[in-house]
Amino acid sequence: MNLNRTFSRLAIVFVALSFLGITLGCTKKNSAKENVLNNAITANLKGMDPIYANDAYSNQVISNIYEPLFEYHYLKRPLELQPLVASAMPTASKDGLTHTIKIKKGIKFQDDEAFPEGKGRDLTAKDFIYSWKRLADPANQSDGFWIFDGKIKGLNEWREKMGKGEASYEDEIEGLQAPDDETLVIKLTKPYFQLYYVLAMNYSAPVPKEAVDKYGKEFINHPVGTGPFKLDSWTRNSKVVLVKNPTWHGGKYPSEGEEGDDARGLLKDAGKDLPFVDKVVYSEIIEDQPRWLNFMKGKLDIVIIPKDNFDTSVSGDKLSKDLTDKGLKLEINEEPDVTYMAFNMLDPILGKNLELRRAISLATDTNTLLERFYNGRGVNALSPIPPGIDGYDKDFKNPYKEFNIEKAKEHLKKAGYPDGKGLPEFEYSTTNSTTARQMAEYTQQNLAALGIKIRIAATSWPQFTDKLREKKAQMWGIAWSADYPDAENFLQLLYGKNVSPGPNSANYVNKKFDELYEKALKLPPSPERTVIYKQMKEIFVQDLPWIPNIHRKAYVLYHGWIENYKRHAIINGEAKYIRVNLNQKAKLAEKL
Amino acid sequence: MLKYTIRRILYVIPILFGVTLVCFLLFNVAGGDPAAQAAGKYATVEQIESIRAELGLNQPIYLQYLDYLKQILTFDFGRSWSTKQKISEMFWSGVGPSLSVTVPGFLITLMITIPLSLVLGYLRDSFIDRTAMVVCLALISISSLVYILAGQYFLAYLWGMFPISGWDSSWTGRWEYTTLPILIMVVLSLGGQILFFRTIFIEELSKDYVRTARAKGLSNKKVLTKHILRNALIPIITLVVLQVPFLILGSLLLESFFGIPGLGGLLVTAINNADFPVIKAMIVILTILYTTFNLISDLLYAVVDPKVRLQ
Amino acid sequence: MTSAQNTQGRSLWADAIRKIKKNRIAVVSFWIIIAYIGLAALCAMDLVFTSYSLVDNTIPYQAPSSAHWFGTDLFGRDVLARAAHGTVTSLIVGFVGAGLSVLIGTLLGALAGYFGGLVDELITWFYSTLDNIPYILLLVAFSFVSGPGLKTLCLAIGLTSWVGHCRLVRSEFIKQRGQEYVQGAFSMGASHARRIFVHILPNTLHLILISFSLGFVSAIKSEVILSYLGLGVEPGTPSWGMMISDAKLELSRGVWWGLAAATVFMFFLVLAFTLFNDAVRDATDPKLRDK
Amino acid sequence: MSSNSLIEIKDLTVEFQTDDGTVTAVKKISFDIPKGKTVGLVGESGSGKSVSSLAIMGLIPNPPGKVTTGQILFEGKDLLKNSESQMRKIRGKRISMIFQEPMTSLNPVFTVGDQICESLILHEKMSKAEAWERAIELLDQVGIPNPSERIKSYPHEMSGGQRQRVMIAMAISCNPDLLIADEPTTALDVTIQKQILDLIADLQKKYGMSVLFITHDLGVIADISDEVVVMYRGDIVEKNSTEALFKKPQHPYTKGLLACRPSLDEHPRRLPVVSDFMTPDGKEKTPDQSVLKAAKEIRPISDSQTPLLEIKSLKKHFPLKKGFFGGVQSWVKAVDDVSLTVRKGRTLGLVGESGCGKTTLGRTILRLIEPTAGEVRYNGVDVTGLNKSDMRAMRRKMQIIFQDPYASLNPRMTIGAALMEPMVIHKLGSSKSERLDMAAKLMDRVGLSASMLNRYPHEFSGGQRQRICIARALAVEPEFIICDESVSALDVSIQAQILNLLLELQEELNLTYVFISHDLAVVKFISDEVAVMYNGQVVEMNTAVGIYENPQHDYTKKLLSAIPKGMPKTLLS
Repeated sequence: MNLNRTFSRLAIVFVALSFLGITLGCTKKNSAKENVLNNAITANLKGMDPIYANDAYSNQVISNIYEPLFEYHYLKRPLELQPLVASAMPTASKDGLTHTIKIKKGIKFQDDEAFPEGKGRDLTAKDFIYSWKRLADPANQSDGFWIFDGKIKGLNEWREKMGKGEASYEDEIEGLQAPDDETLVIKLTKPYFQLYYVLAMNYSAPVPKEAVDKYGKEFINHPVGTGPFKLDSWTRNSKVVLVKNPTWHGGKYPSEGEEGDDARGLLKDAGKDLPFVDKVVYSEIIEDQPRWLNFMKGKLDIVIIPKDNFDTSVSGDKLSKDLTDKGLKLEINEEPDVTYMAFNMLDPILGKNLELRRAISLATDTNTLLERFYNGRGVNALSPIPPGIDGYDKDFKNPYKEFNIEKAKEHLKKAGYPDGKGLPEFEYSTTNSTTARQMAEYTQQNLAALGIKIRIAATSWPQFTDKLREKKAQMWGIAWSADYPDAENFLQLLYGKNVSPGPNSANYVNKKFDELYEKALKLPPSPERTVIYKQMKEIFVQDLPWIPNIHRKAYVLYHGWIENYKRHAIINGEAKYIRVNLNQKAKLAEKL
Repeated sequence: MLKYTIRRILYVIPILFGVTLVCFLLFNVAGGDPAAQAAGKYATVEQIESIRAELGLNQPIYLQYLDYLKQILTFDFGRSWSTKQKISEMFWSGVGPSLSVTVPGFLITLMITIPLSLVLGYLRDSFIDRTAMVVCLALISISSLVYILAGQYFLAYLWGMFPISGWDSSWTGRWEYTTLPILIMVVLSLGGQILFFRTIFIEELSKDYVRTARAKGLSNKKVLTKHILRNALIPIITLVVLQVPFLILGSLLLESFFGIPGLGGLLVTAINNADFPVIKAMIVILTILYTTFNLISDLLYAVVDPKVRLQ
Repeated sequence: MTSAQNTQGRSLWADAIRKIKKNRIAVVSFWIIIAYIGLAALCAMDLVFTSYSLVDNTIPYQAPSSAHWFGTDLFGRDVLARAAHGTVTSLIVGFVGAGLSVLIGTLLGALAGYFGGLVDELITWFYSTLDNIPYILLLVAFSFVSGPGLKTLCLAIGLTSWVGHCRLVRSEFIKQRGQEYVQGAFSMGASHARRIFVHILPNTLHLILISFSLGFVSAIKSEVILSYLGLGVEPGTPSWGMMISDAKLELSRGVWWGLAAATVFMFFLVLAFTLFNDAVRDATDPKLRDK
Repeated sequence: MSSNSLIEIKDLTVEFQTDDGTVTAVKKISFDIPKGKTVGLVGESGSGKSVSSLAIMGLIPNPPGKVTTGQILFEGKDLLKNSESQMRKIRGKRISMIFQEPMTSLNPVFTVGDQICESLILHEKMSKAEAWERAIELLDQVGIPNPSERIKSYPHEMSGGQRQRVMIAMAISCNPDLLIADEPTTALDVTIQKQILDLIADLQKKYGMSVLFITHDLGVIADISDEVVVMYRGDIVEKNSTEALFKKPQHPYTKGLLACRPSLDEHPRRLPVVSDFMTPDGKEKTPDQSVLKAAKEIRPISDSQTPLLEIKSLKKHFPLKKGFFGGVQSWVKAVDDVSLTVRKGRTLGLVGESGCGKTTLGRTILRLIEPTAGEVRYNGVDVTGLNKSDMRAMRRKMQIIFQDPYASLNPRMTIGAALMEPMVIHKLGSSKSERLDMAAKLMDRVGLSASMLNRYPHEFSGGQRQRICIARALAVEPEFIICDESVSALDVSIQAQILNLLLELQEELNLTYVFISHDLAVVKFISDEVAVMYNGQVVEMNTAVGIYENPQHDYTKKLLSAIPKGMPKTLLS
């Protein structure tokens, strides 16, 4: 028996194999000729079922395959809805409770084995009803049901019955009717002006029953949509490859946009048929360094500049010369989101002592926070409503949103805890990512200057949300990104009827605020509603259930060969608009 | 030998019982309410209740344990809370990539460390040995991040010797992407293994049979490569076998930085998402594998060690 | 009194200490360890490196300079001071974590090895079970379930890493149990407790000490791994694990000094422990002594 | 210099670096090994005999050891000047060696065949197949039955004696000029020892090689050596032809060594010891002949005497294999239906080879091991039925002294603590100082200084430790002591001292002994009655003289014939 010899032989075989691999790998060079868009997502793709599209990464991929009724205009700002699968924007009854939507003719599902002879059939209104029932079906455990929860007549009742096994998909639902194949009628329980927005979310995208029946739970890996691209392959935790869908109903590049879009060359392709690329690749790259390096090598076309590579690439909103020489372009966009520190208003000290919260707010140095953690990429948030959304007001004043330690100390005194004396140690909850942890430390330092001690409890995201749901947290840091461009999406986080386990984790209850919220719900976007939003913001500032921190900005870098790129904070289906200039790519790639 | 084998295999049964029990208790009893965890962020009380029913959490605890055993036996661990994917498939798709890095890396490391530590053991307490020990300790003290980041930046990005990251599922294509991670893995595991093997060799060097072999007139080289190596291989092989289950787990950092879609990344993602069914399944699978390899290690021990072989 | 006091004997420990004293490397290692303990004590009392929590937002990520030998971190805190204070965390984790595991391991190992029979079978089953769960997974699972923080970290390490000690103590007890001096004590009518604590335990203590110091090193390393997975000590507490884990983001912006400081501090402690351990092993090895 | 010398050692000095400074193991020694002759190198442990032999082989571990002066001339060429590669051509080929520990000296993972072939292939340039053939021949020559099968065995599949035979086969495989045998029989039973000695003698004649035979026991080499070199503390104190040396030893140490071995033919009252012939500083001393020559009085043995201990049908069976479900499949009958009677104030000798069950019997009597069946009656009380506290009280009366003086004292306890421990347990003495006084007296009684009470066991020699063990056994003032191979691990010169001590104590304190040993000569010297154990059973029992003069059982006869005569054959006739 000679084991060492066996070992060495085995190892030699492996070494030989790996060299073989290298030589083979080298012969298979990426051809620059291929009309492909190389994108990266920063987390692993979970799956491709629209009812589970609860994270940005899945949405980014799914948006190319599935299409909801509406979409946002690619270029116009502020954001504007336009029909996608619908043939036109819906018509609403006077009371705002009945909405009729016409669906474009001739839209076909992508070809799939689930259909007879593998040919995708036409999309009908019934598909929407089926898909939304599927979203509501408790067995599917989708966390997207909130978009219809309590809004559509009969849907919640059906959902409850389904839970008890007393209903089926055959059942009629009063609020969801399809009088014919092209018409969809939605009846609401109460006015819901955000309906059109949620009908632009992937949660509401139609899926074919045939495919769901055929694949069952595995439907998650067999997407069948109506979109411009379809799934070619997915190497789990590595990359997704999408190819042009030959049976797509088509679309044209927009011919108008925001001011200045023309000058930026964003209208060159106006009126041309979409999409421009044959293939879209989403590489799943979690770590910043490989994503950045791959981008710098031209293996990725578009990247959000990682926090820690920011200093070397951008100064004062300008790209470094080194990067402009390489033909790189920078796009800066204000994101509709807010980061904030929340208090549990049920907490006997934090929740009941307004002066204490004011003191904390005054002791928070937002500018340094912005500098340190966002490289200055953002604006100081004064209220929950971010820029770009109706209700945002540049000149809004939040008197407690200044960094003034002296004032803070005064308030702390008023609160009954001069220099923090008499205060217990608070627990500050956060998630255990490095950045979240460091931000918590930052808060800890800010409060320490005031004499307030906090202990940081860093847990995983689900454990963190559990704590919020169970009302066990005292104070915490969190962020909210818009699901749709309506202030309601932010204000609902403070609505008294939404307390935990609902989205109002701060458990903030203010009668006046709630009344205003309910009033605003009944109003379409209008100056009147904006006034109400303003009043709500005032109440918010008076009560300070949160300390809003920052509205972030996205700094996106893309290569010179990418045309028509414009950052859009809410939609992710931009791939169909983007053109890859292959001549340019061949030239620029040499410089990398 | 046959009897020994059968006995040893039967001995695995109580161990497996214990192992599954520990995993079960850890997650189902001590780990909080799985239903609430599974329900997600917009969950209502009814939703959580329905999940409880679906997960069988309303049953008495022993029935839950039996269910859990059934899951293991059928290799059907249900679906991930976070991705809704089938856990068994998540697992299988990660095994290949992980092994593609760790197996070659492991073997190459062994080829380097065994002879090297044999020589160091022979030169015990000499200047070379001391220096090598300090170097090895330094090697293992430096965070693996340094090797990974530096390797990726210099070898792959600046000098373009390897792709920066990525994966190709074809058997021939993958080596292009795995070569650098393999290289780094070798460097990473070198220090610890040399220190470890060196101790084993030193132990053997003090045995009486070494004196006998030298009294026969054998050269030092022959004594080392034949007599000592062959004896030291017994503990080494058995220990090496115990490493094999960890090869399947892959290397977390290497995988996430080089885009290798292996199990290391899967486990870490699951931990970050508190994806209990995945963590539970991974631990149980790994543990069963580990138990199996423990068994194999013992049986192999019996094969390579004549003393055990014939009992 | 008799003349008994006249000749003072030299115990095995005294003998071992004398041997270690002659080993220059061991002496240096020993003093390094003492220095670390001293440093930790001084840090814990806030007598030295008091600037560890001093935030200066005007100087984040400063490269090493004469004012800050290892530069500053994200919050402009002195990295050297933080690394020094990290010693406290590491030593607590090392001593409490490894101490707890040695305690459990020794107790169970002694019971199993000494009494044998059913007690042994039960304990062996229990530790084989734990041993069959890969350590790092067990540790992760345990700290995951028990939550973060220094206390639970020590507890998790202690409760998951005792198997090695237990196995060692058990086999040593089995060996010693049959030794003639234990049989001799038995024949004199010595009770179980006396045989265990007066006779066998002192004779396994050197092995337990070595085992403890290996456990110490591995506990420190476990802290680093757990920190990396976000299961480490409470944020804000200076710890090498946190510093190393932070380096993942820092390195790509060229900030290497945080990692360097933590690595250097850890390296010398681990090195000193390893070398000292080797010396203790040699000095107490009965094989080397009776020859 | 005689021309027929194979090896001439001149002024050899070997030093070792230890923690306590430089220790000179061998001091300027010189001796020759003639061609074709056997030289016995005799001395107690630590006398430097093994170091000398390792120096010849060039195997002194360096560091810490070093040859500082002298020459080792092998056929006129100085081995010490040889390079390592030149030495390798000599080792195994011209000079080969067998070691004391047959259990560990063979490589456990190679078959014995492989290991024998190794030398043949290396030195004789044989092919693997040729070497294999030759190895089978060699195994045949060293008396391994069925060699063509056994050659495939691994060392652990063989008994100690067989392993030593394999070692010998290995050593003679290349027809060496010199065979160094370093205590090759010390770890073996008497009967096996005899066979190995005969084998070495036969092979020496057959191959005409020289043999350097190292031992602590002069008796062992009397038969086989031509010349004897006696070493004492690193010096050679005497060298002479075997016959001359035995006939007329010159040096007092040699005289002591020759005299101290118990002989089967004489019945001395006490054994002579080295100190009878030599003062501690190495000067000659005239022994007190009246003490030396005093004959042992044969104490009467009769059934009417009250038996102190009666053993009736005692059995101890160990389970051998556990079945799959915990069932026991077979038993080892270590003690199988033994009945014995020990009379008060007398010594019962228990003799047998290793594995015969004598040690188990001893421990079962004391209930250190619980018996499977049977009775042990002590003063009429059945010990096996006693409860815990009664048993503890009983332990005061029954004590045991073990074989290994190194293992039988707790290394972490001072001698004082060890001696006082039984007093504490049995609540003897009212205070610590009283106990300390008692301990000091005990030390004095066993011939050690009370000033050593604060020392630790490792600071004592083997003989001293055995004295301490005796003192500890006496601490509780027992009536009955089991001596379990209590002198087997000691050099013969020390052995005699301990045996004398035991006898003195017996007389003085009216102790009753059960003396367990594999050495019939020792047993015969100390015992009144002797029981021979074989395979767990007592096969023969008689008075000490009776057993020797009229052995009944075949096994007893075999044992008797295996005992070295302790005299060269030429002198015996």
